[in-house]
Amino acid sequence: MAVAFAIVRMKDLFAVIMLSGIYGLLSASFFVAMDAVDVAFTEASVGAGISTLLMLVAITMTGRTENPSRHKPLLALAVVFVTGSLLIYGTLDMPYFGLATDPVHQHVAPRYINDSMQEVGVPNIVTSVLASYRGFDTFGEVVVIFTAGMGVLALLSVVRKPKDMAEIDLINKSMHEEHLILRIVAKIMIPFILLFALYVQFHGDFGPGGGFQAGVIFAAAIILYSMLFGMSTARKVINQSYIQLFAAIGVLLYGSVGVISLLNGKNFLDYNALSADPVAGQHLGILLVELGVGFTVTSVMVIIFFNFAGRRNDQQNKENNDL
Amino acid sequence: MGSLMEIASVVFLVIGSFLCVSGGVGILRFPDFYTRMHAVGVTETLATAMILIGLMLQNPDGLVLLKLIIILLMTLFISPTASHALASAAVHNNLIPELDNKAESEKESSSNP
Amino acid sequence: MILGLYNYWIVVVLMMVGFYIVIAHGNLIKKIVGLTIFQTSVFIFYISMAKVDGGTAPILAEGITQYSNPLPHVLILTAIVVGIATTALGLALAVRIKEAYGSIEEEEIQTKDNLDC
Amino acid sequence: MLIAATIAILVVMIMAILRAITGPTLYDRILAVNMFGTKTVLLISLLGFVMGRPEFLDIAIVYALINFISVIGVLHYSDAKVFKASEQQKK
Repeated sequence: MAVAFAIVRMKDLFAVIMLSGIYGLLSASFFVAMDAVDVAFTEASVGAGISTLLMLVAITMTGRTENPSRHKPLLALAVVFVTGSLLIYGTLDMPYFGLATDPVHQHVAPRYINDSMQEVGVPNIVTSVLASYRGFDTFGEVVVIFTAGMGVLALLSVVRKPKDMAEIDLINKSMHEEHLILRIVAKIMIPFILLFALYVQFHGDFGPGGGFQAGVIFAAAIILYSMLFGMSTARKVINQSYIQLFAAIGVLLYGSVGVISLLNGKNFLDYNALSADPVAGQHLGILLVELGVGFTVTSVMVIIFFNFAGRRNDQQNKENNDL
Repeated sequence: MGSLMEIASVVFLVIGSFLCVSGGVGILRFPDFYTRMHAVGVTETLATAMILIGLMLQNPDGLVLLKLIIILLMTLFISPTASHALASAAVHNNLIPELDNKAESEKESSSNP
Repeated sequence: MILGLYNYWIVVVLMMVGFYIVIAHGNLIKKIVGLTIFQTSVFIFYISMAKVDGGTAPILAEGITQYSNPLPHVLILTAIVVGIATTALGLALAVRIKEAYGSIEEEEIQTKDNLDC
Repeated sequence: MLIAATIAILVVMIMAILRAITGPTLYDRILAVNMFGTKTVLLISLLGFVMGRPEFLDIAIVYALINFISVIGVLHYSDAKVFKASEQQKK
């Protein structure tokens, strides 16, 4: 809580972003304490890692300090207090924290908890709800992520002239002499991270994990690589057009699983249609769908990062040329 | 045998917690960045190792043990590397350690010629 | 007994902090940070509703009968990833605004707009 | 005993937050965040044991990895000119 208050007071945006990183970590540990392991997993990789990095890249482009605001924040404070007290008044009718008899726990949750083992055959209820019971929602979310990735691409993509490339390579080479230890350790770590991402992807049925988390971790490994070895090297390894293709393939994979079940005479995304045995069909369906999610999330995260970093390099080169 | 393991685990946990707290005190009380980093960097690795070993002794079976070992190895790799990177970046960006005046003048005289 | 509602109060306080940042600060990046705080408070709201006393994480295992509610977890899980994607989009917009206007302070942008008109 | 260790780690986390809030230089803050991350790894593995479901160690592994990545990333981007200029202005 205190972190949030400190964020309000700070003018220095860098400090704000560091604190928001801590805030992410803190809320993730809160999620663990609240038994939401899958959520903690996601928040760990997203809130603490990727979002901090993205904000940092953004402020290197937009400048670090914040102007003091000229008008008095009294009005804003008043609005906040009124809304806050209304909300607190509203909570007086809410059920108490942690009671098993809350209305939330009466509606569909018992069915998920009791029947998902027979119907889906996956121990991790979160995964089975995510990919099977509420598969259509998740499809929507994946499409939203895809769209956001495309939006960033449209806003920030840079058309690179081949002449600049040699110059950038030169800069990178001189810079990387300094990062020797980091690079060696990263060389050791990156394969582990990729392997672990795959483990998370395919172990999502049994423990915390799944396509979303695996995608973010995979993307984090690629981001680490591109930070330490330079953007141009990373672009040589991972061609951006392939990544865009993969983002589309992920969504298509998800959608086509749904279409196949439609063609087999069942509802959209009804995995029972995929195989003669319903449980095997569910397994196959969840596997494919998570794979699609993983593809899309990885590629969208990488696209977002590449475009931010590419934009930034571009700006820096311009500044260098100006000097 | 079981009780021996438990005692060992408790001992490791106590040592680890103590080191953690001392690192925390260090990060709050020390005067400048480099000393703080020394406090944190030294205690952190050892404290993590101690607590993880303590946990390993609590539950010595297959997968859990393996994961704990993985975490331990990773922290042993990561923590010093991060400290190193942090320190080198700080030096690189001209963050000057707060030294005594005497020591500082000596350092300057030795580095200037 | 009213203390049993403390989780909601924490959520409300956090939410209001985020809200305050969004409406009272002019800097666009700061506004985005405020939005993420707001967002996280909503996540905490859902997750704390899902908590059942004595329950454990919703991964089926032998010998455990009481689980927390898995449904909010699913909703928030996807919401986090969508949240980062939209945050990235917002940051991208901020970067473009910086390039176009040379500033990310709301008031400066407005004065520039008024000059153009 | 596990609970005592958890409380110790929580105390240390609060100390790290204080340093991150007050920290005069940028690197103090990064250091505090790094330390906070390591402590979170420990906290989560301890919590897993306290709650009797030690299979949650996966999360701790992710934390260790992501913490590394974010520290490296922060350092990488804090080399930018914008920061250097403002740090020098402070002196």
